[in-house]
Amino acid sequence: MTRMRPTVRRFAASTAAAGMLVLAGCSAPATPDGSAGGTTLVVATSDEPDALNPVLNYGVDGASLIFDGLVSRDADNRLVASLATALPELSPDGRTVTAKLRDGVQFHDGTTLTAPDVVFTYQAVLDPRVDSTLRSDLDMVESVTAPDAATVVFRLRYPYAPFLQRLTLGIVPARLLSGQDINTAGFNRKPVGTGPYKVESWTPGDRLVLTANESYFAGRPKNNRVVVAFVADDNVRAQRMRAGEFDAAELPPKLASGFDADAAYRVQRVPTADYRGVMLPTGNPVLADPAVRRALNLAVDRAAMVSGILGGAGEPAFGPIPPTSEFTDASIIGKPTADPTAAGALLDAAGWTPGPGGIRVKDGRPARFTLMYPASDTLRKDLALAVTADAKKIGIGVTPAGLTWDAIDPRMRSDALLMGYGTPYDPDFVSYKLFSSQFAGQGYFNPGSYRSEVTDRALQQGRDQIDPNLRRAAYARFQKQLAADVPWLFLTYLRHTYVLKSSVRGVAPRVEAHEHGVANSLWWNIDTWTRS
Amino acid sequence: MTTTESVPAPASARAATSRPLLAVDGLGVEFRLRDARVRAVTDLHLTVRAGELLAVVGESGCGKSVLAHALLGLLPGNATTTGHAVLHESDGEPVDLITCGQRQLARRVRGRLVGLVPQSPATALNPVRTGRRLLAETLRAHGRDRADADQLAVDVGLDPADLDRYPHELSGGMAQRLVTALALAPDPALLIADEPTTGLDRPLVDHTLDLLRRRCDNGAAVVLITHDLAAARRVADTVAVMYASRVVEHRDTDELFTAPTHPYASALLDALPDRAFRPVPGDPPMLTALPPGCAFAPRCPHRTDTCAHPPEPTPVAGGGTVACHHPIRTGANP
Amino acid sequence: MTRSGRLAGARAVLRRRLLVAVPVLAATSVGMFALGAASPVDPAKQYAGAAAFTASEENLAQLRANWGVDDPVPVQYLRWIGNLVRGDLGWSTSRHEPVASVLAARAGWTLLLIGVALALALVGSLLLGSLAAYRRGGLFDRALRAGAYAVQSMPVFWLGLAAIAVFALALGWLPAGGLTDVTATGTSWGDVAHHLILPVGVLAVSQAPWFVLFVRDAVAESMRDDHVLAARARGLPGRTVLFGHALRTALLPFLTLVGTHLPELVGGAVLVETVFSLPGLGAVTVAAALGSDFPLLAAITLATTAVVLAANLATDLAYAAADPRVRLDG
Amino acid sequence: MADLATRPPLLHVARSRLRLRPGQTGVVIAGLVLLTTVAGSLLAPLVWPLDQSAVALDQTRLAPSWTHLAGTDDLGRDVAHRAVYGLRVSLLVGAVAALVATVLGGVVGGIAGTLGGRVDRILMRIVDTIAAMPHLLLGIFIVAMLRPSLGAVIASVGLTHWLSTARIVRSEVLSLRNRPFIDAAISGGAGRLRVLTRHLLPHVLPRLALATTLMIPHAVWHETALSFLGLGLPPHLASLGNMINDGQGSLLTGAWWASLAPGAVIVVVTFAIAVLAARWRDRFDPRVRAELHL
Repeated sequence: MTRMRPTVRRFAASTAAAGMLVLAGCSAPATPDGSAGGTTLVVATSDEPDALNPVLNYGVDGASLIFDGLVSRDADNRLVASLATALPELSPDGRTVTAKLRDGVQFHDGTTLTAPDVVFTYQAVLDPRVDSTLRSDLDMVESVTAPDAATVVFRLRYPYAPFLQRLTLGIVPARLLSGQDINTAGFNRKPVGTGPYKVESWTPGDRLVLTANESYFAGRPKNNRVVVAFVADDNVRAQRMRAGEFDAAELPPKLASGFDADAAYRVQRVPTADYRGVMLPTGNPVLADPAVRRALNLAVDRAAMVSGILGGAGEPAFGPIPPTSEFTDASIIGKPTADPTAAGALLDAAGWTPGPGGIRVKDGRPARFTLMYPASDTLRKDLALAVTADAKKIGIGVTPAGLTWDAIDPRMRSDALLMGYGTPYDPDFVSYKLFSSQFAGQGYFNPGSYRSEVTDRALQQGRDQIDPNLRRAAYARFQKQLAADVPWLFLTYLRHTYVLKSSVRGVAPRVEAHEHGVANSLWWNIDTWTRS
Repeated sequence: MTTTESVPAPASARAATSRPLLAVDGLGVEFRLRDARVRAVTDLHLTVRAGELLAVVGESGCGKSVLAHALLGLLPGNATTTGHAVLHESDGEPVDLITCGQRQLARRVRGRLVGLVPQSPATALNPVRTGRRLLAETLRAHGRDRADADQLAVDVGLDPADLDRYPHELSGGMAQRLVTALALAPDPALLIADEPTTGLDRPLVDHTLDLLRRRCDNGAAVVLITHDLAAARRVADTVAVMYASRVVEHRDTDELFTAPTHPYASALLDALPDRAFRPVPGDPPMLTALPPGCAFAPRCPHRTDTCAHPPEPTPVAGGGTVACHHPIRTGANP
Repeated sequence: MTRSGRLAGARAVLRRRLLVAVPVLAATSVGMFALGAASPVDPAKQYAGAAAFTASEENLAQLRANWGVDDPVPVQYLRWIGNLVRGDLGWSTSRHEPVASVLAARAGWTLLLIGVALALALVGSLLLGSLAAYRRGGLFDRALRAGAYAVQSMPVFWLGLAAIAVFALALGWLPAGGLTDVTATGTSWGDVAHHLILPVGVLAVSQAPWFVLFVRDAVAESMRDDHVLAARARGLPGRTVLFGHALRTALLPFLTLVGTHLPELVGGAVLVETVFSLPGLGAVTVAAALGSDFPLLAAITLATTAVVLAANLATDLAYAAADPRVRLDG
Repeated sequence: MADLATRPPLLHVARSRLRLRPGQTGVVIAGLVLLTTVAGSLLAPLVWPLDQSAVALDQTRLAPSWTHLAGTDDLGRDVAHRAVYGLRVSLLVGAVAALVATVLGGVVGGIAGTLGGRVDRILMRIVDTIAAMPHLLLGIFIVAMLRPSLGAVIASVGLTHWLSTARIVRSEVLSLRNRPFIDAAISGGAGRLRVLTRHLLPHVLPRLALATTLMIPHAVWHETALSFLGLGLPPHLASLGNMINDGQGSLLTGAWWASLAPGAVIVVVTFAIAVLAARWRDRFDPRVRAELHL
């Protein structure tokens, strides 16, 4: 079927549709398979979730296909009501949020969604016995209560501007999970939600088969089934895409570009907030010198990385807030190409003089540091090597080290690390923990122990203020301070690249986050996709 | 060698009138080793007539068994053969066993025309098959009824019940009789028996020898390879004495035993317990380093300078040949 | 020896082997656990996985308490081995599901891959090796030996890549990976077979040289055995001599070789599964190693060892069954 | 006779090897190939230095040409240049790992052979059991627990490859123990350790040297497989396994050459060693001599 020529397929589809009309007129609904609205769509990704349970970190930013949150996001990443009847209201003191539930929403097993389900979901995340790593994100929640079956009230410990953004978490049915050990519940493999698709089967390492939820509250999906194929290997995924097995697949930029010339495919390069950069720890004697950090910032050739490593699918990055965000500050954007002369002048001025082997020296200390990267990540390896090569040109010796995460862990205070993060939803989300001195030296949050009073204040204001203009000003100060201090060497924003069959209709790319897989990928709205 | 036709075979009293079945003519076998060449058979001439029992005798390592394997085309890949060995089948084309190729040998010759009772029966039996299965397989391959197995066993003096044992469960004598039965199964025109009496006690030796003799009396031919001179004397019509890859004397049995002409044959006879019981002096030469002339010369009491040249087989009075520059004259050594 | 006597002997061998294997396996498990305990890897972080990046210290401390990873090592070992004996293989931190269900879902495919590849390699090598031995030193023999040495020199994953490049990419005859067509609703055997041709072929070809060379040498040598020469001298047809006599006796040591070669085959299967992205144990093993998933790795290693030991025992018993000379006194 | 018995067999080996006959051209070619590749890769830092972390983002994925004999990879690095160093890295890792395995196997085999009895039985049972563990799986387990690194790879190879050495040494020691000169030493009052070091070791050493040499290709394979799985050396290092792993991605975008050269290097070196080892075995295998049935 997949290899059928377009004309033939269109003919087959229209005949089937005509048949449907006739049948629909005189009998009960026929089996939808093969009908115009009854296609099976196949998408492929490398990221397989560990468990299909929002409490255990599945699809927490919404678009999880199986679950719905109180709110969700549209194609422009604006919040819209989902299970809630309208966007929940924040009380004037910023510490109470009340949500009214939509009427008559049913879980896939036919039971009705009520406020206690919502309460259960959030309380499960907050329950210390549950291995949910979302807990630290919901730190501000003091209590969740259900005054009646259709109302949920969140009480916060402190005012938190972007709290509504946290309400995308999918709601699970309390009935199926209460009293169980959520960490190991069978629900995690065969979940029940309210979303557009029901889980038909999940073969770990192979595929997740979803079928349309006929009674989805926002309207039945325009297709019948969705198969998510898990293919960890990029090359195999590309090969199988080429063989026509998938309607859409995420591929590394270089492999995706192989489909550019083929009219049967369409390549989508989706802008993201997903950045890569080098965390420069202040605990390193060489990197502690701001001059070295600034010189590196000038010396890296971001344009070459975008073209040579990302195959053009990316943008140079100069800060943690993506250019697509309303909070971005254009003044920090520098030259995309390297400026070794300016970098050299900076180092000269700071007293780093050329030494033996082309490595600069200051006070008898050679300008050398180790750059760690996770060994299993090819992209980060490539970027680390590119940084190494650029640094060498200005007399800074970088030793790349490919390690596992647990080997990287204890060394982050003193060795540089190629990291990646980023979310488009709110500037507070990742940056607060990454650059606030409160989190200095705490795990992966601020491993380099970057401390700046200006930054701390700006981040806190961005969180406390509800007024968007005040927030924007605060984040502008934040970005400028980072650009001056260079605690991170921001390199590139990625574009997530997807290859689609040209026949697929209804695709609406939106700015993506660092984390994307089954949920929150190009197919966030796959329930509206069709094939022409 | 041009002397082939002129060399008369010993005129056996018992088989003088029958036609020649096998004519071996200038047969040579050489093995290539990594760092040496071994001549195992050199310029060998023999004739075997139907109904004749030829005994080939000699010390071990003189090339007797190689001769047997050469006639059956079973030499390993590093062996090269020269000469001819033509087998005259009673009803069919003559076959040259040396040149006819493996296909012919496998289809026509082995088993049916030339049978072999192999040396060392303990290793010559497939360890994972019972005697009955081996016999049945052989009978079937030659179009005979597998039920003949019991009769064959009886013929060679084996209890048919023993056929159901595995080779490692058989005694040496039982194994010897089993391999004999296997060789007899296709009823070959020429049977080569390579040391068929080793490991047998006296009555069984006699039984086996009688069996071979009976085959000859029924018109088949037998080549008995043995180092047992007494056995040869008991049943053989003619005897060929081999020394260091060559046949040094080939004569009628009685004549050889009464008046050997080759010094080696004479020495061998002297080693018999019922004679002088005096071992042949010295050691046989290595086949890798044969002297250019007469191989026996270094051990020979009669050697002269002429022995440095290889002696040709020459006729002896009364039939047969001897290859010696100084043959012992009849009557000179009464 | 009577049949029942041989059976009793087999039972005795089985008992004696188990008596030895169980303590040794237990000792091995202690060694493996000690290595795991000495490992600098933090199981709590392994459990949290990618989410560890956004998890707080208390979060991780709670995870540690939940999983009891702060108990003394002997306590942990006894708990682990106790659970193991009771059939609870533990919880896989990299797959976030019970180890037993990982094994159950995937071992079948690996066994299928290994089984079919082994069968193919055996049949192929017996046939080719025997033919080469029959015409020893001939063109076929020389070509086969050269080919075997060449293939023996190729890493199996490189061979796999080459096979993909040729048969999947250049010629487009066969799928490059996966187990079934992705839109297939169920597991159709025809579909699986189509997907397994390349991986099975690559694994079989990569393992075949050892077998081919062994068979070739053993049969060549066996062709010079007295009893084979005797069989030829009896005028038995070439096929009977080769397969009924020469191969038959050469097969006996071959059985042992197959047994000792099994671990090699398992290693090859891991690599082949990785190259062809098959959902077998190989892929999870690598993922588990990257995630330092001790329970899963230990279970897979111990389970394969037990299977190999059992297979070795089976080949020994088969040897004894096939060779009347062998007595089963252990 | 005692004189003959005490002479190390390797001397005979060396002496007889030098005589060359026409049928040995293959061996000569294999030897030369091995010698040049190994020597070339070992001497490479002197003549053709490589910056392991250098990249050239403007020269990515160039097809083989005269400037880049085996093309360039995804990061614009010369594949031929890195293949030479890949062999070097893999050989060094292989040699060290083989040495570790030999020492470990030597100690275990020596103890088993010298002490004999129950110790011997227990040690050999353990050897048998570990032999039943798939090398690669055990190696993966070791690497995973020690975390992928150079040391972990060496430990992984060393801990999985000592079994054959242990068996060789044990049987060698056992056979030597029955020789008269050992009896003489023991009855002369020499201690166990002294007998082991002064009398047994010199005999076993040549065998050990040979075993170590023959183990190197296995060690290289093991390292390559681990690196290919992403569990070996740091991925930016030019090792043969890393290069094939990298090249896997290039295969689909048409840059087939990126995995060709490193694979070919492995094949050529292993093949050469296999040819030499096969000839070696032919020479000293008594079965081949027994071909003549007289």
